[in-house]
Amino acid sequence: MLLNQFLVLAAVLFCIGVYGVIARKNGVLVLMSVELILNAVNINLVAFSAMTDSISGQVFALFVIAVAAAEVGVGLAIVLAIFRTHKTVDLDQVDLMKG
Amino acid sequence: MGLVESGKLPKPLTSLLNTSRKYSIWIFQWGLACCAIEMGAALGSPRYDVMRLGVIPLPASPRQADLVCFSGTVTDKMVPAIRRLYDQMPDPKYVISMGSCANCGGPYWDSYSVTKGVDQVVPVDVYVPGCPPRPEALLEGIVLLQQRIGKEDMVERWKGEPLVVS
Amino acid sequence: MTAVSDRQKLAYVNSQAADGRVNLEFETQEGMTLNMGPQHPATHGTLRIIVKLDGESVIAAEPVMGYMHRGYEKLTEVRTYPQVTTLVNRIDWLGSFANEVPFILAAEKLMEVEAPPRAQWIRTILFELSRIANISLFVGDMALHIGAMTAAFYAFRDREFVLNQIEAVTGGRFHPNFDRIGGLKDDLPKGWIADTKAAMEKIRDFCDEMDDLVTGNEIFQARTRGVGVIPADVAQQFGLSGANLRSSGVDWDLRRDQPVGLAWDQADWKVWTHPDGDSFARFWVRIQEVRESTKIVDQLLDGLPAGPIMAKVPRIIKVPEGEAWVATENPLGEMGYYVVSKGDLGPFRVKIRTASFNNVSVVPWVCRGVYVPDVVTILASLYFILGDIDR
Amino acid sequence: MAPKKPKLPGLLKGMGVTFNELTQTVWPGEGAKRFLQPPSPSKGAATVQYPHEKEEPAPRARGVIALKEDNCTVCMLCVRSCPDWCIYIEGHKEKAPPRRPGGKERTVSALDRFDIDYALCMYCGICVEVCPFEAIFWSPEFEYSEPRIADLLHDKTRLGEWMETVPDFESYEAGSEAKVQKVPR
Amino acid sequence: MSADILALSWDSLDNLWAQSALKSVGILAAVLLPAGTFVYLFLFKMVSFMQSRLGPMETGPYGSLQLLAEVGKFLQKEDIIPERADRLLFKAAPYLVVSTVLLVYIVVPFGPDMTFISGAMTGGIFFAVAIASVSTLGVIVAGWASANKYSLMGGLRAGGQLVAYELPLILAVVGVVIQAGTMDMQQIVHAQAGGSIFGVDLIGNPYVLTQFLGFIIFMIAVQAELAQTPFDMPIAESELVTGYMTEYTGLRFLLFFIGEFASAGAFAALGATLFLGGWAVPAAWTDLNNNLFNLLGPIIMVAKMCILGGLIFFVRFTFPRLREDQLQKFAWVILIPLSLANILATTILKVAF
Amino acid sequence: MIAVLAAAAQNADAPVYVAQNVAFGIIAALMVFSAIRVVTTANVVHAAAYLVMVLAGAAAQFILLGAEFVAITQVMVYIGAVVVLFLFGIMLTKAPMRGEEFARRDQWLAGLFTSVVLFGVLIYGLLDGFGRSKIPQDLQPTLTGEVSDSIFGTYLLAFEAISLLLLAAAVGAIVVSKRD
Amino acid sequence: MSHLSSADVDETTEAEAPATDEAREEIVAIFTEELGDALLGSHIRPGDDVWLRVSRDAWRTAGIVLRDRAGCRAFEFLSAIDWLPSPFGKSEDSPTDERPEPDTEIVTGYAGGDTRFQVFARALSYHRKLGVTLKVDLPDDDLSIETWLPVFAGVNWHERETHEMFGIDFVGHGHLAPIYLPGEFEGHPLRKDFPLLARIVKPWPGIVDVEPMPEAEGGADDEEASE
Amino acid sequence: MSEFLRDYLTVAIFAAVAVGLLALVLGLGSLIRPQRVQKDKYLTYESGVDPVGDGWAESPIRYYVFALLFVMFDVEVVFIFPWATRLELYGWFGAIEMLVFIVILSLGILYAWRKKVLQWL
Ligand code: SF4
Ligand code: SF4
Ligand code: SF4
Repeated sequence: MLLNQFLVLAAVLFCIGVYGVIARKNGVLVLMSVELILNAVNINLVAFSAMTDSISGQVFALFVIAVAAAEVGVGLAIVLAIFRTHKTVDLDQVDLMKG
Repeated sequence: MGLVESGKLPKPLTSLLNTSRKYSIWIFQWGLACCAIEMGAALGSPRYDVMRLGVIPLPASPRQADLVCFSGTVTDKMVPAIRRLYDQMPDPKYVISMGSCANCGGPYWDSYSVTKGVDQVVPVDVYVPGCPPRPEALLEGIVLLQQRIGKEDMVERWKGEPLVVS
Repeated sequence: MTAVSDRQKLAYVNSQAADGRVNLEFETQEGMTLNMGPQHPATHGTLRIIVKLDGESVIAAEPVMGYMHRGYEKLTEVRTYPQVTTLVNRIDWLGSFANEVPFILAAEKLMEVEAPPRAQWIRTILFELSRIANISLFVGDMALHIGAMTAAFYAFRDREFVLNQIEAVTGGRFHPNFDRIGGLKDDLPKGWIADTKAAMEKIRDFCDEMDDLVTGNEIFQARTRGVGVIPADVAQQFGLSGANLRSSGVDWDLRRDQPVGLAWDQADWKVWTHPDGDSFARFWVRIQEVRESTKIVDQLLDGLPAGPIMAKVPRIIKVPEGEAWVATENPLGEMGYYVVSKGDLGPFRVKIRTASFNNVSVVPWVCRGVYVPDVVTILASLYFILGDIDR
Repeated sequence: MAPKKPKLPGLLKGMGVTFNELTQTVWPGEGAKRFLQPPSPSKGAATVQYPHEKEEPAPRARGVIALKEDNCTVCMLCVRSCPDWCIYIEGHKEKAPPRRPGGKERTVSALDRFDIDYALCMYCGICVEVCPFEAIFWSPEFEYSEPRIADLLHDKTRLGEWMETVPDFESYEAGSEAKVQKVPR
Repeated sequence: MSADILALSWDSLDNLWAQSALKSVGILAAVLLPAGTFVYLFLFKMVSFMQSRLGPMETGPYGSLQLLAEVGKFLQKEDIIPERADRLLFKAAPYLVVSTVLLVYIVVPFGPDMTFISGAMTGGIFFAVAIASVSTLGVIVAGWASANKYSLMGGLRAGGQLVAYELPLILAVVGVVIQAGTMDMQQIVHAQAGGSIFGVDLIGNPYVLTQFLGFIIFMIAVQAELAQTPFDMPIAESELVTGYMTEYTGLRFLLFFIGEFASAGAFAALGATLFLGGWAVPAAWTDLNNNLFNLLGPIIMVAKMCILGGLIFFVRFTFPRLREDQLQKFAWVILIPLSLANILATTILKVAF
Repeated sequence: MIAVLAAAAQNADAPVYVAQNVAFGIIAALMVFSAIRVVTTANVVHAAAYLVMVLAGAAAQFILLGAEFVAITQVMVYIGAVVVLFLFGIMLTKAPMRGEEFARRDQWLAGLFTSVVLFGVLIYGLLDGFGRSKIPQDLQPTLTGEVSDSIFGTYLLAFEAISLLLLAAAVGAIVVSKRD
Repeated sequence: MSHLSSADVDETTEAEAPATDEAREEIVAIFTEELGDALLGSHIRPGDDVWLRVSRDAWRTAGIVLRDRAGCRAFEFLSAIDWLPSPFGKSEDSPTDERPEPDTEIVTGYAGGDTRFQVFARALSYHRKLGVTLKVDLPDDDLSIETWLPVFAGVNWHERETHEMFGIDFVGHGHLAPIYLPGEFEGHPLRKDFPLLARIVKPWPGIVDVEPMPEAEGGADDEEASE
Repeated sequence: MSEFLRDYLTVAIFAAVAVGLLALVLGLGSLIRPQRVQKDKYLTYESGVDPVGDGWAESPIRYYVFALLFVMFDVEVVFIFPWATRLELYGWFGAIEMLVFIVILSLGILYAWRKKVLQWL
């Protein structure tokens, strides 16, 4: 297996994630896109770990997963808070929050 | 479409399927009035224990039921719900009308708010007489229904016709 | 009963109680609307409860009935007295015999006849038997609604003993049609007394078993204690009766406090009350009532007087003009008949005051702010029979 | 009786109850010895296995109405007192030979039709009670479900057949003053 | 199938296809047999006896063919998809639920060589709990996709409950992992069979003894994971009809039904392996690597599973159900702290001795 | 896909290598498709379902790379927990059944542009940087113990920091989501 | 309740005081004091029951007096009576026959009454151990009356029921939606002139030629039923 | 490595077998089961009355809080498992490490409890 096949896959996912973050209206979907990005990172980490036969990459992947979980938790909480005040999760309509 | 409607199902298979329908009847618990208690006794009392016959009184939702036993007075206000819940049951489905009220209006034959028989709303396969029929009478009705299912003509039933014994 | 004489508290209760009439406009409000019924396992058949939810807690609950309305009050106007007797069996179909008694008593009151003692004793015995048949089912039913399925099976099993006895004497498991103006249709068959005593023994065992299986169960208590508390004042405001009232601490039992001429005063028994007014109290009081009933039956069977079972009444019954109200302590609570007669073969107007109608009218009041599962608990603990609500 | 203070936690007690029932069903009886016997649930369970065995309804049970045709005089009392109007009787008058020799010829009513619609009947027993001529009786039979509702209308032949199943009246409990009647056979 | 033959030819079967086919047959047997046994033995018979009745009697001798009749019947039931439901997810949810259950069985050993996996997969119990947690998704999605209020509430309740009780489940397992020092189920079995209690190795060291608290927590959590009374709020039929399954008909419902009992079997298998010593008997009695155990192992295993399964259904039909909030509180306030304490205690004992 | 895999996996090591590549290809294709659906589908719940596919695919890729523990963690945390969290979040926000209203924002074209450009840059960089460097053939699956040793050795501090981070996140989320 | 009681104690009291009932007299006294002229009539059956008829304007006041002064705090029921004789004949008549000219004379019951519709309600006092029945007349042209909701909360459904069954309006109730019958139902079933169609359509079974009653026949066939 | 992958191949095969089998059974069913359109058959079941509202109603926030706590602990478990397998090696040091870790996370539950989110809102 080539290292690059994993890296390219990660890159594709990454870019899709970036597109999602920018283009989606729904706050929850934006968070999902962020997950895509983080997954891309994880794939990179593990691939390098396999490449260099060192364990650190995997440990970092674990940490990334942990951080991602925390991030989703807080992110969704914020989306929910927005939903409660604005009755919508449409990011276009809650621009006033962006201050 | 299905093999049954086109009549392509070989005979032994048909009787096998009939038999499995016969011995696995999930009865939808819907009590309407006094008779419901006797139905409850038939379904729930250890003395009668309808489960012996392969009639499983588990489902509370019409979606999983094969048999509905209308036990009790059908009022005009209830009729739409009866029709709808009957519709919501998946085919093939069977109906037992239990007690005089469900058969014909019974003691309330002259009332302004009671429907004179559930068969005006849904097709009924077996009528169990009584007011209320004792639980064993309901068991007899179920056994009768099972006998008929065992000999049933699947093609007719699949078209939605009432139970026809071939 | 609890001391509730100060006016202030009463005013408060009134405002509270008035709040209880919810009369929801369901489509317009916020939140989620959940229909329980008309076909719903929780509602004993055909009651429909519209529940407005905020998450899992109930903002408002409104019963919709009438799915079992059979027009009793109209039908009584076109039937003769014997025909009405058999018709009213079917109001509270679990305690059928108990339904006949107040009606017959009302007719007897108008006719100024009195049943012979033996008939009255047998009436009382059968009355208590139907109470046992009724409430033992309640015990299983309530446990079932709280999820303990097995208790319901035991209830159905042990209830059969009572039903057998009722059937042996009246010929009907459910609808005896055994009471006649002036007495009873028939006397007890041979061997019945001994069988009944054995059945009472079984019922007492059943009560003990239920105490072990259900009453003492920590989960059951957690589900019922403090759920659906009805204070005594509110209970009176809504006209609650029977065990629902007694479990709110009101010491009132028509069998003791307004005896109507049956033989309850001949037996030694006790009226149980419970101060809490919650679902557990209602359950507990009812179990005790079953025990008391078995005691009453046992004692009355021992002292059954000999004699005829029918007073002298004309063969064709015409009830003289007048109005009479007789209420008895039925299994579900107070059941009364207001009979207006114009001297015909049939009554002119019968107002049937059923226990469940009033008992259930407290549901909107008591179901505010509870959780959905509590609605089921409360409904089960209030214990109504649809026929008794809708008539 | 206040609820006894539980010595065991209620949960365990509850499990004890069901476990006891379980053993009682599988090995009915008393004592520890029963566990040595082979399990016999069909004896231990409260179940009456319906199609194979039947429970015995009480003799007074109101299952179906049987007609003793000879006794009916077409007096229509039962019909008129039936709350459900579910008895249909038609008859005609007939000349009959005198009851005692030498008496005058009588007019009797012959029964053309005697139907009871069991789909409508509310099993109240009023008809049986009012019949002054002991022509109709209760039988505890209950097995007559039908797939067609019209078949629930039993005509007089069918009603007559039920007559065989009518049990004898039982005697009464001590202290009763009612007199025991006979079923005409 | 004869395990003996299987075991003998296992190594020589280098043909992957044959192996896979055998394994597939094996897993189906492993899933459907316990599920069927549980339904017949416990749901139909034991419960009936508990309620002093008989259960199915007419279909075959003592109703033994009842299950076949059920399957035959469900095959013929119409398949209804409510018009407002989300067709894709409505159809997908049963697959998700059932296949995750199937995957749990993979790591369960049924004998010294009767395993679906070689030793190279070390995830073991960790894999099992991870896969089991996925079925939560299936349930929530089923509830949502039905577009029915009862379903939705049932699905949400199920979701909330499953996640809440997954933690005590996993944490209870950790105690075992600490004691055994491995996550591999086969090694856990050997550790129990070969272990000793206070130097006496007569009965090995089934962790039910040393991890009794863990075992209790595990069984409670399993009861909740399976949504059996007293934790059956998600399908509480007196409130929510049948919860997330309300709209499912025919075969799709049957899948859920099978899934329910198969996962009862799966958790019973996990419990039996982790706490009761799995397929093995204490090593002091005999040599475990004897080929005989490839035959006996599954039998011992099924027996142990039945004990746990019986317990599950025994409790289910005895107790009332808790309310949703009591249930959550019980998990978070009692069970999880308790299982954390269990871990700490185990840790200290392990390190100290 | 399994057929190919199985056929390839039958023989010695080298074909396994091929099989790995084939598996990679199939899974990667699935992942990319699902990822695209995640960001394009109108229905939020469907998006979550597709996200599950991506995550499961990633787990499979980890397996291919011998990182068993990470793979299982991926399944457990991502699929078993995070997606559940997403689903709850979706239901809490009244996910509309057919969410036409929640489609793309106005700047979706900009987003597309950005990501395409980004993709180009990344690909260029990757090809340039790693060319045809291979993952070693004798790759051994990582043992959980090794991961553990690493966490509790080299990365101990990070590990404890994670606990603090999780605590902070939990507290934060509770604060945010609890109105009163 | 003299003639029904089986306890000998009651029989002695009956012998002593056949015609007075102080507890119930006291109730009437309370109402007379509070309502004055608005108390239109009263009727006591000693040892059994008491009926009071009040004027329509005093209906709610009467309720409050009943609750607070008379101490009848437990609500029993509220309903109405249509005193019109049934235009469909009596119950022993054949409903399908040609019926005689309907009798429209209105005869009311205890405590009197002037009009066709009468609303009556009952409450119970636990202290006094007696119940009181209140009646009120409604004029035919204005079938409406004040609601009792502020008096007894439980009256809600009873008023809805009475509204549905008799068409009586309860002013201030606010939610007199149908309670029993489906929305499309027309008519007020408990009014005497509401026909039961099934009885009219079905031929009455008792019209075929009838054998005379056994008593009348005079012992031709003397095997009577036991009672 | 190939052993390892083969094990996971088994996993894949099982998943495939599961899905395939279910699909097969469903397909078999579709051959014989009836399909009869009735007026209300496809209506959402709601105890027999017309469904009110759109069925996808807002659900209570506390489920989210529970799920959130779950995620936190799930992540914790991920670290506990490898640690548990190696505890013998780490000895007291490892035990204390984990103690600290668990205590810190338990603060989360404690906080939630104090904030009454574990009570039913
Ligand atoms: S038939 Fe009789 S017992 Fe049955 S519901 Fe009607 S009245 Fe009740
Ligand atoms: S039992 Fe009653 S309803 Fe039946 S025929 Fe006789 S009188 Fe009529
Ligand atoms: S059965 Fe009896 S009551 Fe009826 S017509 Fe014949 S004799 Fe008269």
